[in-house]
Amino acid sequence: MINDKNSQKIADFIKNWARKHSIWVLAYGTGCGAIEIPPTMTSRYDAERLGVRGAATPRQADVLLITGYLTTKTLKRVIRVYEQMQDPKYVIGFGSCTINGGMYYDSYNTIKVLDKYLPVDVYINGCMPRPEAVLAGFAKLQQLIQEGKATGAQKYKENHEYYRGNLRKIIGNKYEMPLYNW
Amino acid sequence: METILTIFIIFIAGTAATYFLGKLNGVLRSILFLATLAATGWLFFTGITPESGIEFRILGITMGWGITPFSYIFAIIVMGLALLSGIYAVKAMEDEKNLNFFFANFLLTVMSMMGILFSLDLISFFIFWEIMTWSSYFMVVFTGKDVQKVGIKYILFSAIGAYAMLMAIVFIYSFTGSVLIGDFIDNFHLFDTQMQWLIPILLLTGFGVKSALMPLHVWAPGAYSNSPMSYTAMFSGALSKMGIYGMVIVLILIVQQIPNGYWIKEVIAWMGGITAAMATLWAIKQDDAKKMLAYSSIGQLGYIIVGVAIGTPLAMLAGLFMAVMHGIFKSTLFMVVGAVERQTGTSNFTEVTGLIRKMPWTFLAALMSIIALAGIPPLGGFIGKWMLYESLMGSNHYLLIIMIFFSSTAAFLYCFKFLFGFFLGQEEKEWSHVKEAPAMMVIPMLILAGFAFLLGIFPGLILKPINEGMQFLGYVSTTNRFWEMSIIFNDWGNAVVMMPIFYWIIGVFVFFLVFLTIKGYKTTRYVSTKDISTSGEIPKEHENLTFTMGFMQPFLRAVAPVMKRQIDKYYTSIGNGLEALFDFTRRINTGNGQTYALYFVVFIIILLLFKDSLF
Amino acid sequence: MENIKADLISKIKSTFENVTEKDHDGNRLDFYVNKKIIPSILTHFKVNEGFIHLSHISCVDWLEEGEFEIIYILWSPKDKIKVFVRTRVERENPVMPNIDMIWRQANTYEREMREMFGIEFEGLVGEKEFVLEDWEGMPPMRRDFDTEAYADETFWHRPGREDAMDVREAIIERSREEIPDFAKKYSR
Amino acid sequence: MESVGYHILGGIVTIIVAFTVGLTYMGLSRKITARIQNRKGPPFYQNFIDALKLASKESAIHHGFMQHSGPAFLMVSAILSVLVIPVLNNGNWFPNLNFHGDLIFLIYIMVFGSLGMALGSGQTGNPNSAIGVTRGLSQMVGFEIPWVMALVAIMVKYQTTSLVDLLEVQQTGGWLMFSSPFAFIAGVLAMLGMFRYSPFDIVSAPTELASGPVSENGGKYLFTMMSSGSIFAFAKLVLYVDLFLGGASNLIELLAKTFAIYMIPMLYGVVSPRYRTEQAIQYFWGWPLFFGFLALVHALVF
Repeated sequence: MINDKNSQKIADFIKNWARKHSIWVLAYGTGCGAIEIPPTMTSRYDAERLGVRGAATPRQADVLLITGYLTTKTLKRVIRVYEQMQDPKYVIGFGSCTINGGMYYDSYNTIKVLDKYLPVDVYINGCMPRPEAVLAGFAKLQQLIQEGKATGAQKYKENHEYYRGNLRKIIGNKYEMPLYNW
Repeated sequence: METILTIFIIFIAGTAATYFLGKLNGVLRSILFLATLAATGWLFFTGITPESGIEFRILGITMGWGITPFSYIFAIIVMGLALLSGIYAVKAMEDEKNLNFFFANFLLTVMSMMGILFSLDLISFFIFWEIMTWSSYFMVVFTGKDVQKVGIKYILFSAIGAYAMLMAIVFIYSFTGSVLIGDFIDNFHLFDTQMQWLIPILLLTGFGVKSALMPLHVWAPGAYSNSPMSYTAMFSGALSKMGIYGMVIVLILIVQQIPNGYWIKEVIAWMGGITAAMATLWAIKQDDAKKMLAYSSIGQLGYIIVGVAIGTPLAMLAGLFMAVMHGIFKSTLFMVVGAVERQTGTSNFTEVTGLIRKMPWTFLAALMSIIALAGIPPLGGFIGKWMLYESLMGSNHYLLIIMIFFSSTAAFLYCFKFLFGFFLGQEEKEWSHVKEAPAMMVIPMLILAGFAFLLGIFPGLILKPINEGMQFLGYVSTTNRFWEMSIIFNDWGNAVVMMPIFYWIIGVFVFFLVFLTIKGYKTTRYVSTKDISTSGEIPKEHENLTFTMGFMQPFLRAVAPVMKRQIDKYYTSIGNGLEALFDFTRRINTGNGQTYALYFVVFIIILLLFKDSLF
Repeated sequence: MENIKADLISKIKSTFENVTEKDHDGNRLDFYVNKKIIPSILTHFKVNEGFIHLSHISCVDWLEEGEFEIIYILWSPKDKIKVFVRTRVERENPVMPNIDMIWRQANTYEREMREMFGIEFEGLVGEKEFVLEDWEGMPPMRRDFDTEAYADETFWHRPGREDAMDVREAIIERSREEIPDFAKKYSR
Repeated sequence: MESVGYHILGGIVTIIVAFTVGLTYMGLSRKITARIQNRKGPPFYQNFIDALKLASKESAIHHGFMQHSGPAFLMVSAILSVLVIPVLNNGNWFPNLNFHGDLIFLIYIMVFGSLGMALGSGQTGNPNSAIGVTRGLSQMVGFEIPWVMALVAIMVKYQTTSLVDLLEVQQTGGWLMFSSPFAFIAGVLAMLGMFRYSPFDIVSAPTELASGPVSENGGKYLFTMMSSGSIFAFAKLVLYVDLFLGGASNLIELLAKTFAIYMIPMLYGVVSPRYRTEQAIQYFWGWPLFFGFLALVHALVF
């Protein structure tokens, strides 16, 4: 009965429904997009009505928002933070800097393509995306979660070597990342 | 009744043998030491009933030794703690020098405490009291640190107490012609009023010094923290109870007889309350575990003094129960500090962190005794606190209860500091070599912690002898009125039943522990304390992130106004004043013959002037 | 204001040799000095002339002239005058006197310049790393450092960015509107 | 045997009710906060979704046994206190432990959880956790004093320490809120600190301390903590209702009264900025202490 496919399906549906309606966002502001989060959260756009709410530490958070350009220095911390988050976890790339470097396309210390280093579930484009776009991004993420397609963490786990190798290519072996112990 | 003599003979022989034969061989010394304790302990627990006693005459003075149901309670504490801390001491002191002196002194202290409890006359009481004081003084200065500061403070205050007591004894003997305590109590109502007030105050001064009552407590923090921890376990657990023992006798049997003697009790109770509150605040401030526990001991003794000074049946039960509990958990905590210090080499919270995974059994003992100290159910500390509050409410001491409550709530702060400082926090590489303390040290701690647990569920086990002792002091039996085996009642008939609480606590705890463990068992993993969410920063090996400096700073800022003045300062200014006075008197002796001649002339003139009124 | 400026210029010129000045509108005054007298002239400004505040130390890379220009910006709260003390140092192995004993905050600026331009300051105390982490090779703010090439070599680029270059024309096609002339030169 | 089973069953029902009501109240408080800030706010059942999500988190980490068992300590404290407090006036529905709510015992069992929590978060090694714990304990010393004064005033006035006896007193003599008003005021002011809403939320200030003691807990640990928090909140509300508002004879009345009490710290918190620890302590040792003294005097004189 418990291992029955239908009951598994129902359980998955309920779990996904809960995850979809309770998105705790890690307050880790990188780049200039962090300034778009307060209007999204406060009275005017009120993301809390969708169940989106801030979480103070990675242990409690579900979603990591990369709000803009990532310097190589920050990238190490972001990856560390991502690895400290508990499954299931999602990443939202925010603004054109995370997609293709944006206006920092020729900068010597920002990465251009976020999904080489982190499994991005949803990109929100714009420079910067307005709160409406952010809400649309959250809605898209909710849709993916409900459909069971937001499997970034799974991807990261499976291709851990690939992602870590990409990181190594930038930072070299100078910076010691603790081995991620799954 | 021969048993009492046998015990003392074994003690004296054991002390001598440990001292002299102990110089030869360490193993022999330990065996002699433990054998003495074991033999006396065995004799005590099997051969002595609370009615046995002997009388004898020396130099025409009748003296007596014997044990009363009341002193039996304290004898249990002393003997039990001596046995356990003795076992602990053998291992803990392994690498020290001059050990035959230490162990002989240890035995001497135990003997003198038993002697105090066995004495039925004031002379032997005083002699044993002095032996206790001196043997503990040698222990305070045993480590050789701060002898000037700590040892002199201790011996000075002990001397003040002893002289006060001696004075009282001389008065008593000159009035009654007998030194038997029973005669003194029976004849006390015949004394004149001045003596009726003076003698109890003198005696209370003597006992107050040992039980670290507020203005007389100055010696305690230094002395407790300076002696070896295996001895402090007994020093704080048992030796300080001698003061309580004497205090109870004075307050209940003697002060009762004074008209308006009620006021002495009130003042002592308030002094106990202030002691508890202030000592707790100072304990929060300490960074050294020994100092903190020393202040904490002073505070806990404050509670006990409040209980025995109020003196209603429930308060007396509470006070004596807390005395037993304090003996148990405070000895455990001092042993824990000793174990930590032996394994790491320091007892400072700011240095040691994260020992929980290295010393799990020590942590368990510490946790249990801290829960008992904080008075959290279901451990024994709660019973004592509960009875104390109820008795204070029943006897209309409303402000005192607030004061006691304040100090026992503030005690959580240092309780947490103790556990956090040693055992929790970041696990540092510096302490990765630390291992669990040897079994001979851990087992006594765990046994004591187990007693703290047992007495929480079955307080009747120890309330029964306490009840008998109180009946000896003239109380009506409190069985089934204030306590049953695992139920305690207050003055108004409300009760707390410990058994179902215990079941629920264990049941709920185990249920949720199992829930937390089996839910997602495979995906739950252990991570090191370096893997914490520090905004993605990775702490380096040498980076110590533990929060230990200025630990309770916000609280201390809030209570700063009351902590500005230290009693030490007042004593220092008294000392300075006396010095100035002596300095002035020194100037009289100028060394000049002419001046002396002048003095003589002045003296003669004064004599001539006043000769009529003088002669 | 002008009187104060003229007074200051005459005082400085009489005290130090080889100082040229340039007067700007408003409250700004530039001095061009040799790098050797930098500590003494800055001390003089601070102690004798009331320029007690160091606003900033700036650096300009004159690649064509083979020199760095270091600019100390001082502010006198009393006279409400900004003074720019400008000096030049050769690009090869640039070494400057350290002034963080005059103003402590200079330490931060000097560390930044050391990292971003590779200018050494004599006896400068402080971590070698300032903002960058594990940076090796040419200091990135030098003008001969080709940041685009570096980025191309180090980072991935998402394909398709080249196509987006003519985004203006795509927009024109869609909206049928003329690009204003001034906008054309910004369009790539 | 039958009575034991009955007790356990009643206890479990009480716990479930407490959990549901507590979570609903927290959800409602989020909704009301949102409305006050002119937002739409999450649905009132949002906290259930959050709890479900936390429970369905797939992985969890711990730093050792104390952190692992810390939430269990919290649960013990919450459940024991909700079992000791008589939920309804006639003990038929929700039988509780057999000695009927001794107040001193309640005070101490409420602390039990804090200590377990403190140890659990201490073992994480996160400095924020330890800072949060010390602040929480310091603040506790602050609000316990007026709270105990209020309790002592009541207990002394009616010569009982049992909540059940106090409920009986209120059945005949009217609510304690009116017969000992100063104790009520002192108690309510102390309650502001007990609920740890702002201005007394420095313990778990998210932006300042990274949510303080719970900063290393996620998934099932946070779920257990959240559940115990909701049960505990319910227990505290029922305690206040029993103490001052005459208890409740049925569920509807209980909900109405507890919600009314719950509004006090919540609405006070919505419009208040945050106090520092020593400011909070000084707050509690100001007017609340004064009212506590008045309550004692009132209890002695009248």
